[in-house]
Amino acid sequence: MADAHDELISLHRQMLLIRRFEEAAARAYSQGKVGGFLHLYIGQEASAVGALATLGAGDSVVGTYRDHGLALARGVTARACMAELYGKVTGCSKGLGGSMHFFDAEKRMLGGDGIVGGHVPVAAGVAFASKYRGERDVTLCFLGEGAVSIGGFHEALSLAALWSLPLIVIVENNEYSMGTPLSRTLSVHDTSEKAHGYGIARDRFHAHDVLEVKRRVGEAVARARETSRPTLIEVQTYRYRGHSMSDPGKYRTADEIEAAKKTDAIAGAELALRAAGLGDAFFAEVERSVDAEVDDAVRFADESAEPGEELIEALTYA
Amino acid sequence: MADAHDELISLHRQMLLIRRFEEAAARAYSQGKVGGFLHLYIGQEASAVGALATLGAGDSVVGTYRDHGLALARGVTARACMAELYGKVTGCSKGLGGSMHFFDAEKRMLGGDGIVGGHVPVAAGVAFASKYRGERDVTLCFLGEGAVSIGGFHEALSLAALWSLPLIVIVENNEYSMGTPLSRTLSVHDTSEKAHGYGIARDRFHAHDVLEVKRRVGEAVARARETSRPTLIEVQTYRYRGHSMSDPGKYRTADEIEAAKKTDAIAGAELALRAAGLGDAFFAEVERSVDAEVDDAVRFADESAEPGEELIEALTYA
Amino acid sequence: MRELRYREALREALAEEMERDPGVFLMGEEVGYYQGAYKVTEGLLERFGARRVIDTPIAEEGFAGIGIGAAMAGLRPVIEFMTMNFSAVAFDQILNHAAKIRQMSGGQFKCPIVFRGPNGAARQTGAQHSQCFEAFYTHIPGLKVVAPATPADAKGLLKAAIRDDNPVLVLEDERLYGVKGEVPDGDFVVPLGVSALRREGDEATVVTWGKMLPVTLAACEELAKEGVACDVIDLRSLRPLDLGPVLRSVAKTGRALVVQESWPFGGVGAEVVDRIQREAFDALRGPVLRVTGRDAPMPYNKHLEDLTIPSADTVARGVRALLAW
Amino acid sequence: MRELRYREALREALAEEMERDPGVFLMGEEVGYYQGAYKVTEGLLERFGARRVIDTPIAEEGFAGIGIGAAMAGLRPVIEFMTMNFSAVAFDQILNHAAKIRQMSGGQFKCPIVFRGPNGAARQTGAQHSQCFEAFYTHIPGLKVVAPATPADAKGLLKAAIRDDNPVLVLEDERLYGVKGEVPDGDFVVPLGVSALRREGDEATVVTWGKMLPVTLAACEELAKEGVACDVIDLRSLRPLDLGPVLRSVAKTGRALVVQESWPFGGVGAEVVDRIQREAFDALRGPVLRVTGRDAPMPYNKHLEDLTIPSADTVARGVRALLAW
Ligand SMILES: Cc1ncc(C[n+]2csc(CCOP(=O)(O)OP(=O)(O)O)c2C)c(N)n1
Ligand SMILES: Cc1ncc(C[n+]2csc(CCOP(=O)(O)OP(=O)(O)O)c2C)c(N)n1
Ligand SMILES: [Mg+2]
Ligand SMILES: [Mg+2]
Repeated sequence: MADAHDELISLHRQMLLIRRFEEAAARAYSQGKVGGFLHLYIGQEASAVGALATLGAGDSVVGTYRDHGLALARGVTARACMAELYGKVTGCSKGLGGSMHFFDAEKRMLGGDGIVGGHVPVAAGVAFASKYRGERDVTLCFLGEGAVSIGGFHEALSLAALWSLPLIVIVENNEYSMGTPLSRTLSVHDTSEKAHGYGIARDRFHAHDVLEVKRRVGEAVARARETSRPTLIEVQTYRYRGHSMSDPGKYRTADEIEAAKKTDAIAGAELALRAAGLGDAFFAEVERSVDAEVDDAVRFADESAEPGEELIEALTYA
Repeated sequence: MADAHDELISLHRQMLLIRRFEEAAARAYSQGKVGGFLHLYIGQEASAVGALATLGAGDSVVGTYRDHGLALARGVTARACMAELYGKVTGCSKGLGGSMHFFDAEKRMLGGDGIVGGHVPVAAGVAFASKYRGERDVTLCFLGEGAVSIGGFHEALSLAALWSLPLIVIVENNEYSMGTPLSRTLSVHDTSEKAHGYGIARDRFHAHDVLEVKRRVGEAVARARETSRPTLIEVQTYRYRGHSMSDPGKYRTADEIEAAKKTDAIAGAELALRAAGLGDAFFAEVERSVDAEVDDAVRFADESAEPGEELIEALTYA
Repeated sequence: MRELRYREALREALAEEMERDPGVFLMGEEVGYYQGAYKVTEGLLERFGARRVIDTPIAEEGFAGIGIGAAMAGLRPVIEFMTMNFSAVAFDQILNHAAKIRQMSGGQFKCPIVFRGPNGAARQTGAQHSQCFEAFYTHIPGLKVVAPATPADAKGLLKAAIRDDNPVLVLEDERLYGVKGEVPDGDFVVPLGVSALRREGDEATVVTWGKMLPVTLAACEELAKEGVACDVIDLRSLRPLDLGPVLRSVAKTGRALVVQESWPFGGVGAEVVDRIQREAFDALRGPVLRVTGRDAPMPYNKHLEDLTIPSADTVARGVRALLAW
Repeated sequence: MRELRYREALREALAEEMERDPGVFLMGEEVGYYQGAYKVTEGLLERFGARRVIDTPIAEEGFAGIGIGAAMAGLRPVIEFMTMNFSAVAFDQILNHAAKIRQMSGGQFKCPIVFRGPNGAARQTGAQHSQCFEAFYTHIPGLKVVAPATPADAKGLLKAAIRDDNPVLVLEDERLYGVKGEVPDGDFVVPLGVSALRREGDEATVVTWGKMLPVTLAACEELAKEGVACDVIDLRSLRPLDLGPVLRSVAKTGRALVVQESWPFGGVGAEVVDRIQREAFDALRGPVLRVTGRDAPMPYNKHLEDLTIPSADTVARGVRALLAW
């Protein structure tokens, strides 16, 4: 169990990094250093962190506009992420993408996409390429529960199922699509039930426990790697913040949010680690090191240069 | 049973009319009197005829490019249909629509659509309007099994299910999407299983017996009328002709087609009527009257005027 | 006359038309309980109820198509795209259904539907969320397209759009939603297809629409101080296009500049140039010029975004280039 | 040189590029077992196998997106739309993904993908099946668009498109598939962005592309008999657009006509007019004129369809209108 223990230490830190990173991003947004939309992942960290812990270097990840957690969990540096939010040329998309468009070719993070559902076929294409080449890599695609009504989701699943593509589609059900609760978005309660219509494997679980997320996503990843068969997974989660920074959040109560925080996965990981013998000093050190990493990222972003005008046309065509 | 008997007589004649009409259309096509695409419905007649026999005057029908049978079963005259194929101003779309775009406002036939899946949301909108107005009318939407992978189908079903729209979606599974058999189009065998993913009612049956089609579709129509709930139905059928007139049909054998004809619904209806006591004289008379109707339609189409040039702009905007 | 914000003017138009005609309903993402992503529809759910103010799932193709079907069945849907960018997933419905139903049915069905939402850049929302859609939609026969630049036009054109028997795209602007302006009282309707002279001057004719109107007016204000007075014409309707005032102005000035936020290749700007040079060739002292958005996806970085969208400065430079001819 | 049909030339390009580069694959409806709806891909399944010649279900958004993802991952997909009309349901993928991946990723990913299929009218296929898509796609920065008019260009431009590192739309034409022409032997590539002078004459410059080239050449043949000799320039690439030969010609003739099948509002024709009047103003004796498809959805009726698409007659009339100026 030493391995599981070490692993949880690592996953806990990753989750904490995402949270502190985004808290800093929110502050920077309020200071006008970050513009456009900013969709925070706070509350959902265990989903990306647990899921991505199953991947190898050759695997790929594709997500939505709510992509900071994904990028950080994938190992994109906090510096590159924060600099992107600041629109700097040192950002993971050279400051041209912004919050919704985090990319990292080396880490095989293929966006960050702003069109609901639009990235699911693209993710299927990345999975297609692995299979075409006879490689055993898999692709993880994240989307919100609000995205399962859109055509792109359906077409991508139809094709992934028919062609048996090594694609794991993870619906992060955070109960809201902007201000609309699931009950007014979907005629079914459990989005993973849609898998039956495509004849593919499904799973559904809470993201309270990051190790459980890893274990369950790991099953799908193994299936995809061994047999190249796709899986549809619903991860039940919750976002503590508004849809984006401009969301007044009137559609839910403070009580509801507080209730959700009771099963916070970072707190849960901390509890588990404390039960395994780690104490205040350890957690203080983690907090310190995470804060230092975030502070460094903020400083880096602040001090970095803006992209030059010549990039506008240079990046339009290859 | 006198009613059922009379009804079968009527349905048998409708099916025969569609078949003879389309045989005449195919001849006209070969003579160059009909242009563009011509997708014949021959073999599938029991589907439209049985399904539409359940409707009242206020109900609506929306279909694909394979729409002649639908229009005739809905009571659009053979004259108006044939004239449309001939591109004449007396056609059901004034000769501007052609084979794929049969419309009749009075009969509430709202196309005839050439974009696979594109008409399903439109049909849901017609159903929406009935519900919005508090009327009890229902809408029947026909599509091929090749259309269930496309986004429009999914989005329309998602919305119809969520909003409980009085829509019956009938997938005519004729085993081929152009030259592609179902097994290479879909990862599931039974398209009506998709209903589970939307939490709506489903049904699936063969179109060998037109009365059975009527009975089964009738259940869905009654449900939609009473409770405004949608249903997804797969009707198993077969087209005897190619996808369109230009299809060489190399993807299937003559034997396969002959085997399918063994359960021909027109022949089946004839057998049932013979068992009920009708004889050669009766059927000869039906053939004669149907032929006369088709001949009249051909003559009418041939003699009708072309639409005038002034219609081009006049029909672009209302 | 009252002062209203652009978004309030739109809201008034919606409310008045819903009051007037029970067949008018509103459908889109977050238009109801959330009060509208940009608060255009605030209060309408409370006033008209969930039957007529309908929150949708994210399924633009689906609900655009539902609007089209409902319009064919005699209702008058107003479909909100949260932003016009998301109309791209409903493109087929607009191109192949809304625009063609009337013609394909030999005139038996019409399609009185409005598609509305903010068009163009917001602020730093990046490549997928900053696009101008007028080039796409004006190209399509069967559609009408308007781009109100003022609160009064926002109200008047939206009302006209709802009453029109054809599909009409109403291209609003997030950057204009908070702008105030006078809006006439009462049942104020601005007919589709009538452009407006916004400023007068003899030196040059400047043609624009939407968010570029205030930018152009600011430029011309500056130019006036240098003694260069321009006619500024706001097209308002992009299809049908009313070039009467433009041609009259060019007959006077002999010089024309088109100012557009959208990408340069083709589109409304090129069409306006084509028609001016065709119908006022002899009046022209030099070529018709254009100031356009840069030919690139919108960058997120603020500085690069500013360089990509025309500013009062670039417009003024455009006018000076005209005069230098 | 051999004579090949346009469809055979396309097929040769596909086969040669698939031979050359194992990352090139073909995907679309009926491209494999059925041998292609219009037989462009005939024999390729047998030759390259089902791994590289892939029949798809009807899910254009899905398989366009799969192509884009595969391109980002380093493959070179060639996506066939059975006709360009069906690209409308994949519009978002092309506009918001293919065209923007490179920029949004700060240049880390590129998207070397070809979307190809027949564009424009077929014969009496009606409003939804007869559309020209060049106005939509040329407007979008990040895309390239070509429209080969001859078998040689069909081969050479398709090969260049497959080798290009950007998304390229190859607009073919059903009415040209059967047309024969000489195609150079060997690895024949026509660079993107180079237009071609097809016929010489001093009276007027006629600019066109795609199916309208043979129509225009026929018109100019007739006009030549009347003593009116025209330069005819085939743009071939619509984006990037090479107007060098056009401007050189206009400098000589002083008169220009653009001939396009597509709808008149905006689009490539208007862009060409805009650039000619801007860059050759002093050379022009009169306005640049256009002959276009009629501003209406395509009617099914044969006679009305003929009136909607430009013919050699209408082109000749256009040239005469130029000369009358
Ligand atoms: C096609 C499209 N339509 C609408 C939007 C606007 N939009 C962005 S996010 C969002 C809600 C998505 O909710 P969900 O899928 O549940 O994901 P979450 O934000 O909860 O992570 C909407 C409506 C969009 N980006 N794309
Ligand atoms: C969006 C779109 N893609 C492709 C086509 C071309 N197409 C027309 S019919 C057809 C096959 C449809 O098969 P199916 O849905 O089974 O209906 P059937 O023809 O068998 O009645 C195809 C691919 C189209 N019309 N629309
Ligand atoms: Mg959500
Ligand atoms: Mg079929």
